[in-house]
Amino acid sequence: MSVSELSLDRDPSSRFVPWIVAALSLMCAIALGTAFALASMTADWGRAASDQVTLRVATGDTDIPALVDQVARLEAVSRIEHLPREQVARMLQPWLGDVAQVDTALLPLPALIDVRLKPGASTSELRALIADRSEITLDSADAWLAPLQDLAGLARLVAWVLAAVAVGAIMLVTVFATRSALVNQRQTVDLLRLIGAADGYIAKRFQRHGLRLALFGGIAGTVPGLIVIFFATAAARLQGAALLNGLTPSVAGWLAIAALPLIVALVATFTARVTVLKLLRASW
Amino acid sequence: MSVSELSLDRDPSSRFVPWIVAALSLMCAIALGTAFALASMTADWGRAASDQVTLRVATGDTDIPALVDQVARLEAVSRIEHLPREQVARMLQPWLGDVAQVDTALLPLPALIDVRLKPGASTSELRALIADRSEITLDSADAWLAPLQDLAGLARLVAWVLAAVAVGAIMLVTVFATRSALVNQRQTVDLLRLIGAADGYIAKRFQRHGLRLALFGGIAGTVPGLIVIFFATAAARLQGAALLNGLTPSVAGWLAIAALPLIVALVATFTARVTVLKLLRASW
Amino acid sequence: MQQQGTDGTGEPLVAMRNVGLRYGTGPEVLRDLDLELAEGSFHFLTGRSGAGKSSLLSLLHLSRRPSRGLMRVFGHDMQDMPARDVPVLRRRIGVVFQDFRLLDHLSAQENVALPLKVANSMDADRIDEIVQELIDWVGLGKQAQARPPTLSGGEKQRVAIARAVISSPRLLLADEPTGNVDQEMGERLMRLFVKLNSLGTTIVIATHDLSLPAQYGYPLLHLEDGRLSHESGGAA
Amino acid sequence: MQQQGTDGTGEPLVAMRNVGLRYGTGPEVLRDLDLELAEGSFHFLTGRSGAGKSSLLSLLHLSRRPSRGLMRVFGHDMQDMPARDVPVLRRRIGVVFQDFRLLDHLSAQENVALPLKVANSMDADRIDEIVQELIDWVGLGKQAQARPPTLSGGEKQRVAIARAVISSPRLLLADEPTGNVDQEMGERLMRLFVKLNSLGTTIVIATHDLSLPAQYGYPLLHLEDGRLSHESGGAA
Ligand SMILES: Nc1ncnc2c1ncn2[C@@H]1O[C@H](COP(=O)(O)OP(=O)(O)OP(=O)(O)O)[C@@H](O)[C@H]1O
Ligand SMILES: Nc1ncnc2c1ncn2[C@@H]1O[C@H](COP(=O)(O)OP(=O)(O)OP(=O)(O)O)[C@@H](O)[C@H]1O
Ligand SMILES: [Mg+2]
Ligand SMILES: [Mg+2]
Repeated sequence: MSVSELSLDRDPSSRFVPWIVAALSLMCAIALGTAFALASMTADWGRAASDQVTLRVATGDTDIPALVDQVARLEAVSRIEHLPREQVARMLQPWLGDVAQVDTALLPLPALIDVRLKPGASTSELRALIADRSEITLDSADAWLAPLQDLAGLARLVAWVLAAVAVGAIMLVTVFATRSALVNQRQTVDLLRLIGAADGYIAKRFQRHGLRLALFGGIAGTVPGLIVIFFATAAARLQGAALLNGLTPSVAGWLAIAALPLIVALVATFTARVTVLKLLRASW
Repeated sequence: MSVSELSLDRDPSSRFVPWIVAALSLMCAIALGTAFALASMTADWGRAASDQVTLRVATGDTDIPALVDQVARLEAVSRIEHLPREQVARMLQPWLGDVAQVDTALLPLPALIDVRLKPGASTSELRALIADRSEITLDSADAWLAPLQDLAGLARLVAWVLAAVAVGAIMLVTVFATRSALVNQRQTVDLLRLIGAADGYIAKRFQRHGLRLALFGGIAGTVPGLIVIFFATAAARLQGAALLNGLTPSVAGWLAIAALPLIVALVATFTARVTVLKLLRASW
Repeated sequence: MQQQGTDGTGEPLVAMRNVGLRYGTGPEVLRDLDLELAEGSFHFLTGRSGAGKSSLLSLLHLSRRPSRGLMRVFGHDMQDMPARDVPVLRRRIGVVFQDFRLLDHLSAQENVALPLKVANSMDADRIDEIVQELIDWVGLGKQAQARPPTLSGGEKQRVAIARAVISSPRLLLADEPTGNVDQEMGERLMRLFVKLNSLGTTIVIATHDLSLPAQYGYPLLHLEDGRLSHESGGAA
Repeated sequence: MQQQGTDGTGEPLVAMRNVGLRYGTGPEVLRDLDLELAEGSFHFLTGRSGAGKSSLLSLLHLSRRPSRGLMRVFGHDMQDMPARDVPVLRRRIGVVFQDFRLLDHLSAQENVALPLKVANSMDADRIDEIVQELIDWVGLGKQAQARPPTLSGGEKQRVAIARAVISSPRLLLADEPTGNVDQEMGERLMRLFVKLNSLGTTIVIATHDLSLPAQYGYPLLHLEDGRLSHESGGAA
């Protein structure tokens, strides 16, 4: 004979609250995933941009191979590449047209040397090296990223707003679901008190109930959310431009999203306990 | 003496369902707004790209003013501008460095003529004009937009997914709220039937109740949503790059978002009616 | 006093032939019932606790279909009655439920007015008037605005009775209608039933209290082991 | 038979001094009550419908605080009783509510077991055993697994009585406990109360049915106009 004094499992809210929590958790997870993925993508851009510099040499009588050799020996440099003339021409194509076939005399293209620095290394050594050679300019690839950074930043903001709205809605649902369960069970609760049940005894049942609903809903929403984020970012990285290479949440980001059900469950348990005890304490 | 036979207004779900619907509508509105704004932004890019072509003239002995004159007279052309040499130099700066001070002989910059076509006009006239002049090339600005289009497309997809999840969740909430109200009111409904109320009489009351809740929730979520979209896109356009100029939903988009409460309300009314009648028809 | 069964002038108000009722897959609670209620008759329905009195009344007020057998109510065969026509029949039947079934969110007055409201055949002022009069009659003038949870047991019972008779039903079914009131009020309520009966309402009162039939002498319908036996009353 | 009031051996189980009760801002339903229930006494509480019988019982089982006056229960002053200590007192009081208040989602058996379950002072097997025995005694052996909505009025009432007495309370309060059962079962239930009383339980039975006190002869507490008068019983 198993006696569950409160028919909370048959409470109508039990049937749909978990699914609302699940839907909200799904949205929250996707929004958070988007925000985190965009964050690490732009961080990636920033890193790539600051780790990578370009030496532009106005063609004259500079000995390019010697320069490459010199730069490669610097401690801060991890890789160096002298871009072939065709590649430089291709990069300039949108602006100058097909310059590859144009006479070198007519359009003397600069030589471009891509230098990748060791992570976090400074450019000061490199700058010192070229300080007295006016035909060499050092470019870092910041300027052209600015509009993209703007756009990504905006998208990230929207994602954060959506995630915040979703979390707020989850808390709202939990509070109201508990109150609604308590109202629906008012007669049962009254009776239990009259036959001598202590407030804590009753609160514990609501608490467990809230925990179960929220945990279920949180997991049922977050797991598909994680899967969606994983595949969406993977697909974007595979078929999108190189720009999207960093589009995946960081490890901390993944963990933060995965922790969502626990947070939701804790909020629900706490809310249920406080709500019930407050309502019960009102009278004898 | 006013008799409201069903105490639906005192039904616990009445107290929180509108707020859940509001939160979901808010999310849905923001997501839709984002999707629509991105859509018109990229459409804008596309339009700019196809309406705008650039004539690149390898500098030689071409009479640029004469060419401009000639092109301006074409029917398809709405505006024409010969970009000053400084502007051309500035556009090339990331690639070639500060070429403005470089000797023209060393780096003979091409002349760039921006041509804006009338909306929808074809480039054939223009192409015919320059067909036999090999020093002039016609460029349209498509290639460099591709990665941005990719990124914007991805963001749009995420926005659509979120909007769809939100709409699904709203329907779910409506269905379950109606069922929950019906379960909570089971005894009242039974009594009403026993004293001779027809099924339609009872269904109408649930229907109205659902309509009110959903309409309220829909409006309470969509209005702030519209405001958020308006200010967020305006802010982005004001302080962002020129790229973001088109970042605002189209008129149809605004209307679609504003119609959200109506759609939600219709869904709710219909759901309530069907749910109630189905449950009632089960017996005498 | 009239006898149950068909009277000379027409067919009985309610007729049951060989009716049985079971709940779910349980045994038959009512078996082989044959019953005719003549228009204008008055019966007591007796039987021990659990004998099936309330169950029989639920058949009579069309809240349950019999598991087997034939039933005619107001001249209609209930077997081939479409569900949408049942509400109209129900409006001609008044019921006092054993557990009252008042709506807790409405005042006593609103509860009593409910059948008139649902039938939608009278304007609001007229309803107010009739309701007020009846409420006073059952001694609840002071509690007219009170909601059922704040009423005493006997007060609730009187609200339930007022609701059952407000629409002058052709058939009145009352389940232990005097179980929660003191003797004086019980007699007052019985006088109300007798008066309604004299105006043409057919009445069935279920009770476990054998002193009532003994006192009023209307014929008895007695349930035992799920079967019905007819006995004519004592006094009167 | 014992008289109400302090007996020689100790203080009364319940004592009220000058107690009044009003609902909200309404008039006082109970006024100037002075009452002492000696340990082991047996009283009938009578009064017309709406006289305040159920209200007085609600004070006695601590579900309501009096609006004024002093109350001592089991030797504790209720005025300065912290809310968290009330549940323990309530477990020593058994109540049969006029409207039963059974939990619809539990079986009859589980409803009866509830007080033992809440008190948590007995293992499950022992609970099952006691519950089964009592359920059989009130004649619900066959309905042990049924839920209240499927029980008849009298069956519900017997479940309510079984739940009230299952934990051998020191004080038993019953509101119209025989209002829905036939005479034979009514007598059986009264025998149960008498037996419990002889084992030491103090009992108060509210009823509008004056034949009960007449038959059993325990002293009467009579409510009229919100005031209490004491009368000693008839027979026994
Ligand atoms: N909904 C139901 N489902 C299953 N069994 C039921 C249902 N309602 C009643 N019963 C059973 O049918 C039998 C007859 O019940 P009914 O309520 O008709 O008795 P009654 O004569 O009205 O008794 P009482 O005088 O105690 O009210 C009882 O044994 C009861 O348990
Ligand atoms: N919760 C409440 N709020 C307001 N008034 C109430 C409440 N409960 C009871 N009353 C009123 O107090 C009075 C006494 O009610 P009570 O239930 O104590 O009467 P009773 O003697 O038990 O009557 P009965 O024999 O009809 O059950 C009644 O007039 C009733 O309307
Ligand atoms: Mg019954
Ligand atoms: Mg009472």
